[in-house]
Amino acid sequence: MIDIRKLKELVRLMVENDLTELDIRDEQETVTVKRPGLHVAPQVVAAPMMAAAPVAHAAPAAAAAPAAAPAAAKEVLPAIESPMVGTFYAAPGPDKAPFVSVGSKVGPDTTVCLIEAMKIFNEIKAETSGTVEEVLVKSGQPVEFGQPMYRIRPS
Amino acid sequence: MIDIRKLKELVRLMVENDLTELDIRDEQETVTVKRPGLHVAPQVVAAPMMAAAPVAHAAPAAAAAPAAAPAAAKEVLPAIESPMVGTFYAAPGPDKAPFVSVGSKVGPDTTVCLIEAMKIFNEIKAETSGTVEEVLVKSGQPVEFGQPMYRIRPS
Amino acid sequence: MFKRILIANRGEIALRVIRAAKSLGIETVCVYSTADKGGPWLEQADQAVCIGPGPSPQSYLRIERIIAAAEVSHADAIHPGYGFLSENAHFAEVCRDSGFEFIGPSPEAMALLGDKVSCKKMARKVGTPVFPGTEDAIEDIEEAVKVAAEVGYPVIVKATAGGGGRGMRVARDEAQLRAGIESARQEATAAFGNGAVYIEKFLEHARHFEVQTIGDKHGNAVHLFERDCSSQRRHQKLIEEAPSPGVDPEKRKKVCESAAALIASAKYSGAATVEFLMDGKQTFYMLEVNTRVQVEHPVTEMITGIDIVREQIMVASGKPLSVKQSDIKVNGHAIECRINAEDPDRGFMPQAGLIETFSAPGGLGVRLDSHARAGYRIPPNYDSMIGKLIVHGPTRDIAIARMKVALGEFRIGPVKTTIPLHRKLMDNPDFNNATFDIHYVERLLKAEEAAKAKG
Amino acid sequence: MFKRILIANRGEIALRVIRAAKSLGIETVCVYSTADKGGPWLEQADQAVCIGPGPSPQSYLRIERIIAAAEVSHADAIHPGYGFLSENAHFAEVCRDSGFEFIGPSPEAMALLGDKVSCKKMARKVGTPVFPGTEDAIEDIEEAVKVAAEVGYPVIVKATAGGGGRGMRVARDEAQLRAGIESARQEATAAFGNGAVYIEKFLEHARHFEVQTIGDKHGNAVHLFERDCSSQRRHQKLIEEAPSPGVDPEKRKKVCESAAALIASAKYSGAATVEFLMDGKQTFYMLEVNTRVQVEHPVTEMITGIDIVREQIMVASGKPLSVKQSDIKVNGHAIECRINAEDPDRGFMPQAGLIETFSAPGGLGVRLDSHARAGYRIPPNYDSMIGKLIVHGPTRDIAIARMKVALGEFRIGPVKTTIPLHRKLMDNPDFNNATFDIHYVERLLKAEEAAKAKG
Repeated sequence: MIDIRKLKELVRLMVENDLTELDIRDEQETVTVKRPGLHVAPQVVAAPMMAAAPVAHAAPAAAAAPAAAPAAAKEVLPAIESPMVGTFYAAPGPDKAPFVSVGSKVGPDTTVCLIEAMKIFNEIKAETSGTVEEVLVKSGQPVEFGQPMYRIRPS
Repeated sequence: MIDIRKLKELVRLMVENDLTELDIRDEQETVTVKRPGLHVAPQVVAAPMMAAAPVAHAAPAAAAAPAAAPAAAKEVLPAIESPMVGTFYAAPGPDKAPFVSVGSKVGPDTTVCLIEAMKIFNEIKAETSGTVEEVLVKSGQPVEFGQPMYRIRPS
Repeated sequence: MFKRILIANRGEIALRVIRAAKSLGIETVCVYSTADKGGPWLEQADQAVCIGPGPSPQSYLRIERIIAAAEVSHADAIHPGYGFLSENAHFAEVCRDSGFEFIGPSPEAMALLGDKVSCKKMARKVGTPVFPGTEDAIEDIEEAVKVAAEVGYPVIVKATAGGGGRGMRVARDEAQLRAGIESARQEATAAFGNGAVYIEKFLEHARHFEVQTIGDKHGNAVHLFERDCSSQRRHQKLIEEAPSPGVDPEKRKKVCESAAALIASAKYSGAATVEFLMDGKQTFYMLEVNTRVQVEHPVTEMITGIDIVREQIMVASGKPLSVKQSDIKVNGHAIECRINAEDPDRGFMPQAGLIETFSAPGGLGVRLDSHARAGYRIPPNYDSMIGKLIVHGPTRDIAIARMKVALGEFRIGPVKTTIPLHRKLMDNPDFNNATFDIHYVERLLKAEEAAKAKG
Repeated sequence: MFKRILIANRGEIALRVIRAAKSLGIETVCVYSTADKGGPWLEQADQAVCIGPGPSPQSYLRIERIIAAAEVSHADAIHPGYGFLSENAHFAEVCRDSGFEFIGPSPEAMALLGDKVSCKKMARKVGTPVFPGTEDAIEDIEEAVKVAAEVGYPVIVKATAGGGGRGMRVARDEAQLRAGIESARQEATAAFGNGAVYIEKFLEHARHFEVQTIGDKHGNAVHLFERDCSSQRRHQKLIEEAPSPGVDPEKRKKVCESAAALIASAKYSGAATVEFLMDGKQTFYMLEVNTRVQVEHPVTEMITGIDIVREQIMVASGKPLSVKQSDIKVNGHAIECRINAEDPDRGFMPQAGLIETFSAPGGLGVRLDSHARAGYRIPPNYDSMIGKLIVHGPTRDIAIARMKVALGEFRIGPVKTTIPLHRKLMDNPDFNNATFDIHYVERLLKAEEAAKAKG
C-alpha cells in the first residue's frame, strides 16, 4: 500500500524540481502524479489501482461509473462510494424524507441511504464527517461497487 | 519497492541534464518521470530492460538492407546504390582488376561494377563525382534494389 | 430463450460466452472487479457492473454481489464460466432460488458428480470404468491396507474434496500407505475443511483422456468424443488435442458411450467432462467429472462443429439438444496451446503488466480465443492464461504443422509467455509421435535444467 | 518437393502463400518494393529482396527483376498470387524458360482459358453452359445484328481482352448495338491494345456463381463446389460465400462438373475459377475463367477443408491431387467480408496511412487473413484490401450471426474501412434471404445517398 508520507515526498520532489508528471507502479500499486503545465489545474491522483486512473481503453459501456472525469478546473470533493452492488434508496420508505440532502451535516455513523441487494436493505453509513454538497444518484437507481453517491465537503 | 533516494537521484540527474522524460522499468516496477521541456532536448533513456526499447516491430529479416543503422556519431557519406536485383561483380572478369577500389576517383560515367541478372551483365555507372571511400559489397554477392554498394566522398 | 445473461466470470471465458450469446441474439452483462476495470472483453458486453475490489473473495467469489448485479441488470440467467463459482453447488442453488437460471447442471446433479466418492459409485453402476480401490471414504485404516494389497501397489491416497494435486499421496508399500493416509487427511482438512480420503490404483505411465459430454433437461445426453491432455506441468494442462491420437476405435467408442451414460444417469443437464487416465494397454480409469465447460472445449468444437457454449445456453433455456449422437462425427484433428503470461526462464513465474505488442496469428485452420490485445494490462490478481491458440487440420500432422506456423507468427511483448515452450513441444518427438504420458513435459523441463546447470 | 518458393506478390496473399509453404516445410523468399519496406508479412518470410520502387510497373510487374531475385535467392519455384503477373502467360513462360517452376498453369493452358473467345469455344465443346451469342470476335457488324436478334435484346458487347467493366456496352435495341460495338472497340483498343469484341445475351438480374476447380499434371481435375459473389460494388466483390444459397442440387452438380471438365480438357494444372452468371430460373452462363487463386478462395477452404494454396504448390511440384472428386464434401456454410481501407462516406476513397488500432476478432468459426496490424502504414501504391474476415458455421444463418459478432468486435483506426458497410449488409434483408442479385449493393447505396440528400 502506498505510504502517504512517501507520496508527499514525491510531490515535494516534483514541486521543487518543476516536474509535471510522475508515474510509479509495481505489482501492487500505481501512483500517477501530475503537476500543472501552465494551465492544467493542480491534480493529484494517488492510489492503488485507482478510480479513474490511466485507463487505456474506454470505460465499459453501460452502468459504468459516472464517477470519472472530474472537470479539470473544478475542485473535486471526496465522495461516499457504494460498498456494494444493488439498488439505491435515498429514504427509508416511499413517502419518507430522504436520510440526507444537500446541506445535511453527516458524521461517520450517519445513515445516508439504503442499498437493496437480494431483498435485503443495507443501511449505509457516511463513514466521514462533513456537509453533503451533492447527491449523485437518484432513489431507485442501481449502483455498482465503488460508485460515488454523495459528494461531501469535509468538516 | 521503489526507493525514494533512488528516485531523488534520478530527478537530480534529469534536472542537471535537462531531460524531459525518464522511463525505468523492470520485472517489478516502472518509473516514468517527465519534465516540462521547452523543446525536445537530448533524450536519454536509462534503465534495466531498456536497451533496444522502442523498436515497435523488428525490421524484415533476411537479405534486408544492411544500409540501416549508421553509427550516430559517424559521418554518413552518400552511396552508389544498386538500381536492380542481381549479382554484384566488382571486376570485368575473374582475373581482372576491379573497376574501382578505395581511393579511386569516379565521374558520372565511370563504370563501377557489373550486376548480373537473367544471364545479362549490366554495367553500372557511378552517376556522381567523387572518391571511393568504402566498398560495401563483395564480388559475387547478391544485391537488391537500393542496396548501397560504394560510399563516395563527393568532390 | 433468455433475453439477458449475466456472466459471473472474466477474461477469455467471459468473451467466449459473450460471443455465443450474441450469436443467439441474447444480451450480456459482465460483472467485474476494480482490477479488471477497462478489460477489453467488457467493451463487448451490453452492460458491465463493478462488484468489488481485485481479490476474488471480495468480487468474483462473492455470491450475494453477483446475484445483486443480476437483479439490478435484470438478467434472467447466469453463466459461471469455469473456475470461480462454476462448480459451487450452493451458488447454483442460490441462482435458482433467486429466480435466475444457472447455465449448468442442477445443484443436485452437480453435487452428485462433483463428489468423487458418490461419482465413483454411480460410475460403477452404469459401467463407466473406474480405478480399483476403496468403495467409500476410508474409515478404517486396516480396511485400506487390505484393499491396497488387493489392487496392488503403487496406490494413491486422494482427498474426496481435493483438486490441483493437494491432499494426494502416492504409496509404494504398506508403510508409505499408513503414513500417506495420515498426512493426506491432515492436508485435506486444512485445505478443504474435509478430511475424507480414499485410495486407488496408481498408474506410473498414463495419458490423460477426457470425454466431453452434454445433456439436456429432457433426459438426452450425448458425448462429443474425447480430448487428450497429457501435456501438463504441475497438474496444469498446457496442450490439449482432439481426438486422442492412436486409440483403438472400439475401446474409444465404449468409454465415450459410458461417459454419456454416466451423466444421463445423474439427470445431468449442461456440459460435463468425464476425465480418465489411460494406461499403455488402453485401459481406462475414471478420475473425476468436471461439471462445467472446460478451458479446452474449443478442440472438441473444431472436430465436431458443435458450439458447446451455445449448446449450454440452449439446454439451460429448456431446449432439447440440437444434435443426436448419430449426427456427431469427428472431422480432422485439433490442437490447443494455452498462452500463459509466465516466464519459462524463471520457473514459469506469472507475469503481470502491460502488453505493448500483441500481433495475432491467423489464416486457414487457426482460431484464437483471447481477451488480450496491445494496451491491455494483465492484473496480478488472477490466473496467467491470456489466450488459447487453437488449430484444426485434416490430420494430426497437418494440425501440428499449422500450430508451428501460428506459434511462429504470434508476437506478444514485453510480457513473457509460454509461446516459446509450445514451439519446443511442437518439435518434441514424444509429442509428435504421441508416445507421451502425463509426465513427459516435466521430464523434458528437468532434463533441460540439468543440461543448463552442467553448462 | 520444392526447397524454396519465391513469392511475386505482397500483402495478405503473400502471407497466405508463406503460411502454406511453411506448413509444408518449404522456405519462402518475398520480393518487395521500397513502399512495402517493413511490411509485416516480410518478417514471416525466410528472405526478403527489394526489387524496386513503389509503383508496380517498376517492381511487382517487372518480370526481369523478379526472375533476378529468384536467381540470387536460389528459389526453385515462383508463386504469383493474384493480380500483378498472375495471369500473364508471358511471365509463366519466362519462369519456365529460366528454370523456375511457375506455381500455376502452363502458359499454353493459361492462354487458352484466359482468352474469352477461345475459352468459350472450348466450353461449348465440353458442355459448360455459355451465353448465346457470337462464336468468334465480331468481324461483320451485320452478322452481329443477326445474332442479337436471335438471342434477343438486351445484349452486351464485350472486349475479348477486357476486364473490370472496361470495353463493355449494353444494347437494348439494334441502334444501341451498332453504336455500342463501335465505342466498345475504340475503348478496348485504347485500354488493351486489342479491339476485338463479341456479343452475348445480357441478364438484367443475375447472381454471380463461380466454381473452384483444380487440376494436376497427371490429367486429374476436380471441382471444390461453388461460391456466390453477388455482393459487389463497381464490379468489385465485397462479400463472398460458399455454397451459393438456395441452388437446386442437381443443377449445381451439373454446372460444377462441367467446370471441372472444362479445365481438364485444357490440360490445366493448378487452381482455376470458372465464373458464371445465374438467372432467376437457375440457368447458368459462363462469364470467364480466372487462371489463378482468387481472393475469395478461403470460403471454399472452410466448407471443404482443403487447403487450396497447399494444393497449388503440391500439384506444381508434380504430385497428383491429394483428393478425388468423391472425397470432396460440403460442410456447413462460409462467408468472407473483404476489409478494405476505404472511406464509405467519401465514395469509398482508398485510405492510405498509419493503422494505430488493430484489434482482431476471434473465437469459434472465425478466420482472419490479414497482413495488417497496429503500427502498419498502408502505402498508397496498391489496392486497398487490408484483410479478409471469414466465418464458418453449420448453417448460413449461424455463419451470418457469427459474422455479425466478429464485425462487431473488429476495431481498426483511425483509417476508415468497409467494416461498417459489412455490418449494414449483414442486416440487409436481401442478403439475409439470399434474394439478391449482383446490383443490390449499388441499389442500396444509391437509396441511402438519396435519403441522405433529402435530409
